[in-house]
Parts: sequence; C-alpha cells; structure tokens
Amino acid sequence: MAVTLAQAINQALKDAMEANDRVLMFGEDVGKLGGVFRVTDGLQDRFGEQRCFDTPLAESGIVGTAIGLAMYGYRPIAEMQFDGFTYPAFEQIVSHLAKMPNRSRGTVKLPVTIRIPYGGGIGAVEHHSESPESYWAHTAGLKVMTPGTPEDGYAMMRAAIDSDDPVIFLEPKRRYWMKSDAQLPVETEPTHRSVVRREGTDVSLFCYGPMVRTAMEAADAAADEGWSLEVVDLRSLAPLDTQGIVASVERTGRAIVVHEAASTLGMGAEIAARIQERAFYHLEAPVLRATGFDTPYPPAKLEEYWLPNVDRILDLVERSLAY
Amino acid sequence: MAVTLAQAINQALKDAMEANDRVLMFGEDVGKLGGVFRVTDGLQDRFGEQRCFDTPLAESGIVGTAIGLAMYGYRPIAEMQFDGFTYPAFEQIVSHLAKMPNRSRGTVKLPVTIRIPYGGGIGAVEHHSESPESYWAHTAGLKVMTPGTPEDGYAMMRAAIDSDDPVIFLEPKRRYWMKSDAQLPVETEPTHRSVVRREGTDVSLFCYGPMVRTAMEAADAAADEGWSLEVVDLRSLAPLDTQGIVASVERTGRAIVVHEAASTLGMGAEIAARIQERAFYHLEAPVLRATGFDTPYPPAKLEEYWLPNVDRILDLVERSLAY
Amino acid sequence: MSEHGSDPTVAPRSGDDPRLLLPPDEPVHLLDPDGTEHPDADHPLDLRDEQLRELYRLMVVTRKVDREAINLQRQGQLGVYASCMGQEAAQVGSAYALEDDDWIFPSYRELGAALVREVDAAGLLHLYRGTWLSDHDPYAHNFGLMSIPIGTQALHATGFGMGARFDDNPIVAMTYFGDGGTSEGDPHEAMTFAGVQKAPVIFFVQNNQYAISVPLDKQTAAPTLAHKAIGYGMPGYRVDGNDVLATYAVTKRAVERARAGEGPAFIEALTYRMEAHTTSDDPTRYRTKDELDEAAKTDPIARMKNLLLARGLYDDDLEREIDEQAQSVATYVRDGIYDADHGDPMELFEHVYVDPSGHFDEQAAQLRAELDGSEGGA
Amino acid sequence: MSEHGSDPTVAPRSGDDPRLLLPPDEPVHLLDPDGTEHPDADHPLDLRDEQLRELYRLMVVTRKVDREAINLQRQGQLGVYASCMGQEAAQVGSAYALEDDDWIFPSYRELGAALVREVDAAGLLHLYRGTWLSDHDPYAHNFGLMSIPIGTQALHATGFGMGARFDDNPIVAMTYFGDGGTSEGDPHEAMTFAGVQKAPVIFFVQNNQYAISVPLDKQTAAPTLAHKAIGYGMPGYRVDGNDVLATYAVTKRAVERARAGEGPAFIEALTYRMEAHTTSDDPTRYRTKDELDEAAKTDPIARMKNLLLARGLYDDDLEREIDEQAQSVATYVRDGIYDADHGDPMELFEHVYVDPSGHFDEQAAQLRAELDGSEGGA
Ligand SMILES: Cc1ncc(C[n+]2csc(CCOP(=O)(O)OP(=O)(O)O)c2C)c(N)n1
Ligand SMILES: Cc1ncc(C[n+]2csc(CCOP(=O)(O)OP(=O)(O)O)c2C)c(N)n1
Ligand SMILES: [Mg+2]
Ligand SMILES: [Mg+2]
Repeated sequence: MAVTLAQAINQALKDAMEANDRVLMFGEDVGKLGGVFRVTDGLQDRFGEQRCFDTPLAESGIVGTAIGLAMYGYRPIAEMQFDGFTYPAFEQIVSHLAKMPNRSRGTVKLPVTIRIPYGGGIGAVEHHSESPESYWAHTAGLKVMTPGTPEDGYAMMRAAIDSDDPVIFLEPKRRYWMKSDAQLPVETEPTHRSVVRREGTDVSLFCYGPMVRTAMEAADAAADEGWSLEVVDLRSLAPLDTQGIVASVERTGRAIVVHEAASTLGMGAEIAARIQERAFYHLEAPVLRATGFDTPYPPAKLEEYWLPNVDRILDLVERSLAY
Repeated sequence: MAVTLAQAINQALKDAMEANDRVLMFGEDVGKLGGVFRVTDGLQDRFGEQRCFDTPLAESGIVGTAIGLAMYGYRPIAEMQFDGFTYPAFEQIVSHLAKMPNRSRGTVKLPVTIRIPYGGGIGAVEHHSESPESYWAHTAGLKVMTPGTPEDGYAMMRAAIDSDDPVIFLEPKRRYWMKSDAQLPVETEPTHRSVVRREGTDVSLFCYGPMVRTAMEAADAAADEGWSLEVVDLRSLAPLDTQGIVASVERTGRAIVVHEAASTLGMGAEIAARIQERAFYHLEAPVLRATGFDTPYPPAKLEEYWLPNVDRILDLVERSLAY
Repeated sequence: MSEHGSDPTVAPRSGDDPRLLLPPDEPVHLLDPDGTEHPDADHPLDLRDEQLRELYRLMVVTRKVDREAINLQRQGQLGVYASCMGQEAAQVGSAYALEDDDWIFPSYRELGAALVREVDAAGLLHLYRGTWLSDHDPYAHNFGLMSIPIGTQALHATGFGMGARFDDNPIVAMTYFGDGGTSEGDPHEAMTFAGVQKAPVIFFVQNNQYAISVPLDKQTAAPTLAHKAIGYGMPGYRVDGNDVLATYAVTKRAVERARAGEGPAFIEALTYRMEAHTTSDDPTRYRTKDELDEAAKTDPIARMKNLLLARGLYDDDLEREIDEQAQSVATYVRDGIYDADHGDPMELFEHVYVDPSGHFDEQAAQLRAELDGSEGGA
Repeated sequence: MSEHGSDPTVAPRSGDDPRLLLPPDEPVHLLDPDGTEHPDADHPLDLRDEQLRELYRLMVVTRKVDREAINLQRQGQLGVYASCMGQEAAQVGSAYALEDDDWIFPSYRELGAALVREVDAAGLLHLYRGTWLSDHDPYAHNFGLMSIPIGTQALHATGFGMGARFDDNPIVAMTYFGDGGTSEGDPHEAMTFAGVQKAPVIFFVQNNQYAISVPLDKQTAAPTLAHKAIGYGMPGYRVDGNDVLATYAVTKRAVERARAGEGPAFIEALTYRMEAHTTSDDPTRYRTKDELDEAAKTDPIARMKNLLLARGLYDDDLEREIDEQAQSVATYVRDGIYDADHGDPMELFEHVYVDPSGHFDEQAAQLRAELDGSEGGA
C-alpha cells in the first residue's frame, strides 16, 4: 500500500504521540481541520483537544508558548502554517529557542519541533512558497532537517520529536503527495548523515527536500547524455554532513548544489565554501549552484522560470564537465 | 579636528535632515537621550519632536510604520537599538520592506533606512553583540551597507538616506569611537563598490565594518613576517561587489574572508562560493574564513576567544600560503 | 484613601471617564433583515436616496464579481480565491464612509472595499491568478496592496496616518483585518503607535467568526474584540456588520472624529464568512450546515433590498440596471483574467531595486539563455 | 433594538458584566508613606508579624545587594547592571505571594523577586559580569532565566502555565515585564493565549514610568496599563507598587484566583525607577532632580519601616540583625563576583546542543590550538 510523504509524517506524529503522552501538537488550524495540508489529520480526534489544539493566530505566541511548555516538561511540536509565516516568530526562534539551552549552561533543554511546510512549485500566492532554511541554518543552536522521501518523512520526524535539541523540521510541501511503498514504521540513516540516493562518477549533485526528486530526474536525464551523476540527499542542513559531502566530491571531482532558495547565502554557498576548503585538490571544476534567483519568490505563473529544474541542472553539469 | 565614526554618522543625519525636510529619524530613545550611543544626539533639539522622535518599545511597529510613512512620502530613518533586537521586526523587514516595491511592480518605493548598531567586542550582555548581516543579505530586495571608516560613516549614510531602495545600514558599534581627521562633508566611492584599503600581493583579505580595522592590523603584522596582504573593504554586502572581489583574487591568488558572524552561512560562505566560481584557475589555495564560531555569541568574558582577531587571521594566512 | 499629592506611583488619570472608550452593550444596528429601520440619534443617517441605491448597487456588484472569481478559480483561471460573500455590507458601508483622499490598507479579502474605490477588479485578481504579486496602482485609488501576512498592513496604515498628521493633511487611513488578525503582534503595535501619535487611523475588524477553521472563542477570551480598544486609549465601536447603514454610520463617525484630530478608533463589525476561507478550504470539516443556514438569514444584500423596497426606492428598472452593471463588471473581470498572458519572465529582475547597480546582470543573462534555449528546443 | 435570535452577527456576551475586568479608579493602597494603614475589605491581610518583618528584611537586603552590584560595576567587576532600586516593594510583595512550587519568569531587573526565591544572587549577577549568559539553575528555585529581549518571557510563562493546567498541577506562573514591555507584540500574544487557555499566569507589570528614557505617555495612550487586561478577557488590577502590603495582597488574590482555575490576571504596579536605567545610562538627559526628589518621598522601604515602628515590631535588635544579614549577603555576592574566574573558553561548544553529533569538532580544535598557541607564546 502506497504512502505519501504527508501520510508518513502524519503517521509519525500519531506514533510519537502514542508512544509518549508528553508530546503535544499545536498551531493554526491543526485541530478540527487537520491542518491546511491535512498533515495533522485525525490527531485531535484521537488524542483530544489538549494534546492537539488550535492556537490563536500568532506565530510568536506559538513558538514562545512551545518554549514554556518544553520548560514545563512537554515535548511540543508546533506547526507554522507556511514558510512565509514563520517570520513573526523569528525572535522567539533565534533569541530563545536556539539560545536558551546554551544560555542556561545546559540546565534547560528545549525538545521542541517546529514543523514548517516550505518551498514552491504549488502555484500558491505570495509568502506560501518560500525557502527560509538559510535563516535557520545560520543560527547556532538549531537543528534543521528536511526529508526528501516518505521514509525519511516518517523516520526523521520521529527522530526530531525524540531529539532533546530544538529542531526546525522543513517539510517540502510540493512533495506531500509523493508516494512510496514503504512499510511504516520505518527506520532510516541517523538524521545528521547525508545519504547517497544514486551513485555516480562524474558529478555530485547535492540536494535536499523538494529538490531530491528533481535531482534524481536530472540524473536520469543525464544518463541519457552519458553523464553519471551522484545524487546526495543532505537531509540535515544543520549540522551539515561535511564528511559525506567531501567524500562524494573526492569520488567525482565535481559538485553542483541544488536548492530552491535564492543563490546568495543559500545552502549552496556554504557547501561550496566547505568543499573548496576541504577538497581543494580534488576539485576539477568550481562548485556550481542550481538555485532560485536573488529576487523575491515570483508570482505563480512565473515560478517555473525561477525554480531550478532538470534543464538548469544539466546546463551546469555541462559547464562543470567543460572545465 | 578629529571626528569619530559616531560623530560622522550623526553629522550625516543632521545634514540629510537639513537638506530634505521629508527625512525623519525615529526609534527607541533617539529623542531626548540622543540614542544609547548618542548617534542621534541633538537631532530632536534641532529638528523638533516631529522629525526626530521616540517610539513605543516595539520594533515591528517601528519598521512597519516606517513603511507606511514612506508610502506617504517621507524618507524615514528608523533605528533598531541593537542588532539582537531587530528580530521582532523580521517579518516587516523580510515580507514587506524587502518585497513591497517588487510586489507593486515598481509603483511603491520604500526609501527607508534601517540603522542597526551591530557586532561585538564591547563587553556587552547577550543580544547586544550580534552580527545579523547574513539574514539581510540573503533577503532579496534589501541593500545592506556597513561603513568601516568615519568617512564612509558619513558618505554611505548620506547615500543610504538618498537611496530609493530600502537600506539596512549596519553600524559597527565597537568602532563608534574610531577617529579620523576627515573634513565633513566628505564623498567616498559609490556605495556598491568595494575599496582596496591596502594593496598587497600575497593574499587578499576581504572584510567589512568592524573587521576593517582588524584586517588592517593583521596586514601590518603580516608585513613583519614578510607577507604582503591586500585589504579589501566590501562596504556593501548586498549587492556584493563580485567584480572587485574577483579582481583582487586575480592579483593575489589567495583569499581570506574575515567577519564576526558565525562561519556557517556567514558572508564568507558566499564570497568563497563566488570566488571559486569565477576565479577557479586563479586560486592557489582555498578561500579561508576567519570568523566567529558556529555557537551563540559568547558571554563578555569569553568574547575575545570567539571573535576573529589578528592571530586567527595570520594563522589562516599561513595556512593559505602553505598550499 | 490618602491624599497622594504628586506621588508618581499614582499616575494622574485623564479627565474623561475611560469607560467611554468601551463599546456599547449591543452593536449598532440600524436595519433589520426585513428592512425595518431603527434610527439612532448617535448615528444619524445623512444618505440621500441615490446613495442608498448606490450602497445596494455596490454590494450586488461585489457579490457578482466575487462569484465570478470563484468560477474563475474552478475553471483553473485563478490559483486560489478568498471570497468576501456575506461581508459586503461591512466592506461597502465602511469604505463608503471615506473621502476619496482617504486611504485604505486592505487584507486579501477586501473586494467590496476595492470596488467602492473603483479599483480595477481584474487587476486586483491578478494576485490570485499569479500573473504578478499585485496589479493595481495603489496611488491611483488610494488603495494599498492586498496584504497576505496577517495584520501587518495595520502598521502601514498607522505610519501613513502619522505622515498625514505630521503634514496637517486632513486625511484618514483605514485598515481592514480579521478577527484572527487581532491576535497577531502587529495590530497591537499599530494601535499602540496610533494611540500615542493620535494618528487618524481606523482599525476596521471584520469579525466573520472564523480564522480559517478557528472560531472566535479559540482566538480570544475578550468580552468582545471592541473591548481591546480601551487598552490603546481609543474608542472601540461595535456594529452589526451585515447592516450597511450601520457600518456606514459608525465608520463615518469614527472617520470624522479622526479627521478632526481626535485620534484613531477601532471598529468591530460582526459578520459571517458565507463561503469557504478560500477556494482551497473545506469548511464542512469545522462548521455545520445549520450554522450556515442561520447566517444566511442575516444576508446584508437582501436586507438592503428590503429597505429600498420599503422606502419605495426599488423597482424593476433599478433591478435590471444593477444586474446589467454587475454582469458587465463581471464580464470585464472575466475578460481581463481569462487566459491572460503570463507576462515576461525577465520582469522578475525589473522591480526588485530601483537601482540594481548591475546586481542581476549574470542571473538575468542566465534566465535569458534558458528562455532562448527552451524556445530553440521547442 | 430588534430581537436577533441566533443571529451570528450579534455574538453572545458572557454572563458577567465585562466592566468588572476594568481596574478600580484608584490603585489599591494599604500603607501610607508615614506608615498609616488603610485596611481594605477586598484585600484582607493574612500576614503574621514575622512575615511583615520578613517583607521588610527582603526589601532591605535587596537594596543592599543592588547597591553592591552598582559598586561592583563601578569597580569594573560587572559590565553593566540594571538596578531595581525603588521597585523593591513591587518585586518582593508580589513574589512573596507565590508558593514555592510556583514559577517566576523574570526580565533583567528582578533582583528583589530572585532574593525572595533564594536564588543565589552571585550566580544571578554573573549575567552582568559576562562570566556566562546566566548562572543559576532555574529548576532549583523555579525562577526562569533573566530575559533581555523585552517581553519575550511572557510567552514562556504562558506556555508553562498551560502545561500546568494540562496536568492539573495547581501551580501558577508569574512573569514580570515593564511599562515599555507592554508595547511589544509578545506580551500581547501571551495574554491572548493565556486568556483563551485560562492558563494560571500572572502578568505583573512594574510601571516604573520609563523605558530607558521614554516616559509612559510616549509608550501608550491607554488610560492605564491595567485597562489592557479587558482586551484579553482577564481582570486588570492596579496597585501602589511602593506599598509592599498592597502588592502582596493584590498578587495573592490574583494568584489564588488563577490557582483555582479562574484564569490569568494582569497587575499594574505603579512604582518608580530610582536609579539610572542601567549603569550605562545617563538619566539627567531626560528627567529632573525634582522629579527624583518627589519620587524618593514614596520610598517603599521607609514606608514599611514606619509600619513596623507603628505596630511596635521594629527595634534596634531587628535593625542590627537585618543590617548584618544584608551585609553578609552583599559580602557573599562580592566574594562570588570579585575577580571571579572567566571560565574555560572551550565551554563555548559545550551547551549549544545536547547532541552535537560531531558538529564542533573542527572549530573546537581550532580554538584549542589558538589557546595552546597563545599560552605557548606567553
Ligand atoms: C502571519 C500569517 N500567519 C498565517 C497566515 C495563514 N492564514 C491566512 S488567512 C488566515 C486566517 C485569517 O483569519 P482572519 O484574520 O479572521 O481573517 P479572515 O480570513 O477571516 O478574513 C491564516 C491563518 C497568514 N496569512 N499570515
Ligand atoms: C526587543 C528589545 N528591544 C529593545 C531592547 C533594549 N532595551 C532594554 S531595556 C529597554 C527599556 C525597557 O523598559 P521597560 O519595559 O519599561 O522595563 P524597565 O527597564 O523600565 O524595567 C530597552 C528599550 C531590548 N532589550 N529588547
Ligand atoms: Mg475571520
Ligand atoms: Mg519601565
């Protein structure tokens, strides 16, 4: 029986709440409605209004009370309805969620999971398609994870909830309906490790979240041209699996980073910087970046021109191989 | 007569308000008190309570009303009291200040300047020493400037106020008392251009804001070792002067980026990525980064161990030259 | 109680009884569903017969265009649409109380207010089509860009109102947000600033009972939303939001007060969202048909028609004329949207900065090459 | 007014008159500066003689330690310090009204409240010394970390209170913030959440008249800060914050109400910041000596001493005993701070994550090498 990414995450939430009655799920419209993407569907019915509840419309309030609940002893999962609506919570995330454990010299633990559907490609209006991962990955104290498959949707969500560190859990919303025939529950690699989704010899493609599938498609298309691409799913954006990244480049000598976020200071910048720092003599070409442009996320009718796609990746593969 | 950076900015504010009665200055404690660093000293006396005023304690409110005032036809300058207190305004800055001009297809202009004293080294308590520039530079639609000298403090502030684009103006607070014998008013290079502060042949040091002086000191110290460092003051972090950066690396073949912000996804990541993309064959060593660590900003007594300093830079120079 | 003298710990109270800032026990209501009028000395109506017809006409056109937008969405012409059905009186009545020079700072649901300001409705809907992120000139009609991040526009209205006050410009800025929006920090900060600055700003809340699926009692424990106003030193008004005469009259009074320099006001209009939150929403998950049927009985348009009938201002000619006009605006919108051009992708780089200083040269060249390549390939 | 039946546009009002949530016209005041008592039937005092002495003692110790901290700052031992001088009654009285199991979520100025909870004062001051970002175990005394970003801690208290309610744990969370803090979005959201959840949270505002240099009338146009409470459906109390009996009694009542499941409350304590905002501040720029002299007349400690004298509870022995205790705590603090070790720089990497998964290996090695290098060089 096929399971979608959304269903896998939903199942992970259910199983985690079943396993530990300290786990709470809350946010805007997560109760009766089951979330605008139905990822929390059925949780309120099953666990009652106290363990899965709708909050007032206030994101700073959601994250701030999650911190208080965690201090009290709960393991809160808080949903931000969309990527572009996490910004009101920025101060609570950056100044407290990320820093309070360190500030307290380790006495305060904040096992909080912030779920954020993110990324574009669904024809939405403004603020509903953003990729804010750089903001979080630059902020020390946060862990940032993003699944690229339904299996990881399940297993990484369970790991995030179990983590005693605060986790920003980025859900690639355009892949919510992506299917797999995984049997849940499922275990996958430790969350801080990248995974080679496809082995290859010519160029390494580093990707995550929504771009994992796109990178796999690019690798298929490249094979037709006779190019062998290695696809590495990063999974964890903070910490970054530097070792895994460097190991792949040592094999292929070439690297391209793929993400939807704008190029400047996107994850591609950090990955390029690390690769050239650590594998300088292995590089046969510069690390290239197939990303969104340095402009605000475009209107729906133009998003296909903005988002990285197979063609943009292949152009860069060609450029890389030309070195 | 010597002028400090703080005085130069203060003079720029005065002259701009004198030149154009649409220029307003507001924020927390900028009126009678003249700002906690006295950068707005004398403005309320001179221009009255309507043109330089204290706001309620609410940063989102400060930026949001600045946007409304700009839509009305004013040129607001808004002060965020410290770097770590800009976060409550994150949504207004990222979702509106940065995006509204684009959203409006160019009909709405937002000539807003957000002044932010930033960076560490002053022995302050938490939240008063942060370097949030990556958050802004990653956000399309914002210009991000930071002066490294009193001259630029004056000239770049005038340019920021004159800009029809929104500007995040980062003031290196630990250099507020840095002196120069500049005669004000003074003009300097266009704000989007980097400036070579010291020519050199062995390694390029890219720096900005508070680290300009540190880089100059490192270059002095390096000279004693027989190493010739070129010091490039970036001045504008968005847009970045890619051309100027690449030109310097083409001359020296080696590069080190220096900033206080955490390493991961700091400006050094983007600069390293761009250099290796554009000057791949010129590089004799990887671009290295002398930065803060990937931890929250430390307590005052430990900040000297966290902040990049001459020694950390020279270590990297040595590493770079060893390639 | 002892005499405290100038004891700073006992701050002086302003002269007026602050309780005057509280809303009345019952919302202002001037018109029953059956068209019966309830004159109210505090809210005298200054509307001429044509104006009464005009209010009705605006509501009918709003509903027609709203329905057209829902159809366009069903036909794949809009990505999504947020209907204002049921809220026509709240929007039309309040916007009608403004002068042309006054400004409106809307959320995403203010089609009715936009039509009062004669904003090009097709242009407006391009936001929902995704042609561009907005497509009307805010300065042409003093109607700001529709704002999606909840409550954020309240601060823009406040800054704008402050600007007007600084300039002694006798205009008023009105902002719309929803019951859910009252929970966000931004409207709170906006009302704080507006109160201190005595800025001419009207905070008009359409309490349509829901924020997507979340009902009002999960949003706040306040006795009513209008009770929030006193906390900012401004009056909190409450009005039957399905009664266009009442929303007009209450807003008018608040606007005149603000224009006279007496500062901001908060208006809670009680209404009901008859449609789904947006076309993507499934309201059957969180509200009953009974509730909907009950709400339908308070329809703002039927009510106004009953008034016109009762006053002898409604006849077949008027009906035909209004229907034709509504149809013609709807057709205009449909024509403006249907299969409308997607625009030039190169525009992505055009409006980000007034002065990009060469910033986009490379990326623009890349997109240009991609476009040429795919044309070549086709 | 017509009968609206179940008209959703006329939302039902709760049974009680919401005006009961408004603050009284005068702040609650039980004790004059000269020690005269004003018993108040609504706020009966349940304090035994030792407790009255205890309140006095706590205020005296607070002031002494506060003064010591200022001295330590002047001597370069602290980077900065935010004095609570003048606010001792507000802090001590309110904190004293809590049970040991109750929690406090402070701002950066709550030395007095901390001393009531027997938090190690030297540990607390390490924040200002910069030894570490905080240095007390919040779980040891149910006293949260001092919070510098204004108003943010109000949400932590609210979440904590929600947790207690979910668990049927009869504890209360109290948070302190300032008059300036009421303008931020976070306390607004906190009060919204607490109201909806009927969470046992006390929002205790020390209105010390200033936010650094900004006086209250530039902060809000509200009649009083306590008038904000009704907007969240909670009672707003107002109390003479320099009267320790009143702050105790008013808080006690609110705490018991919250503990009984009746939900949150807002308390505005009117007081005055006698010192500079922090040791870095220069208040002569924005307030007059006259104002300060006037405020000094309402000193909370002198007042309580007058009460003890009037009741015959004060004598030389008590004076000596308290002075000695104050001196001994001050000495303890001084010894704990003076020339205290800076700690091990390697600790920078220790608490960022519970499970760093190797994240810091390289950077830690770098710092280790730098430390070794500079030792080597020295
Ligand atoms: C900051 C932010 N958070 C969340 C959302 C997602 N969202 C869109 S509309 C909505 C509900 C708004 O309810 P209300 O304010 O009552 O206005 P209404 O839609 O009823 O007109 C939500 C949660 C958003 N647009 N912005
Ligand atoms: C979010 C934020 N903005 C600005 C500041 C800087 N700041 C520190 S204290 C203060 C004034 C606070 O006033 P109030 O809330 O009345 O508390 P008080 O200091 O009087 O106790 C300001 C503006 C801050 N700490 N946090
Ligand atoms: Mg609503
Ligand atoms: Mg204060």
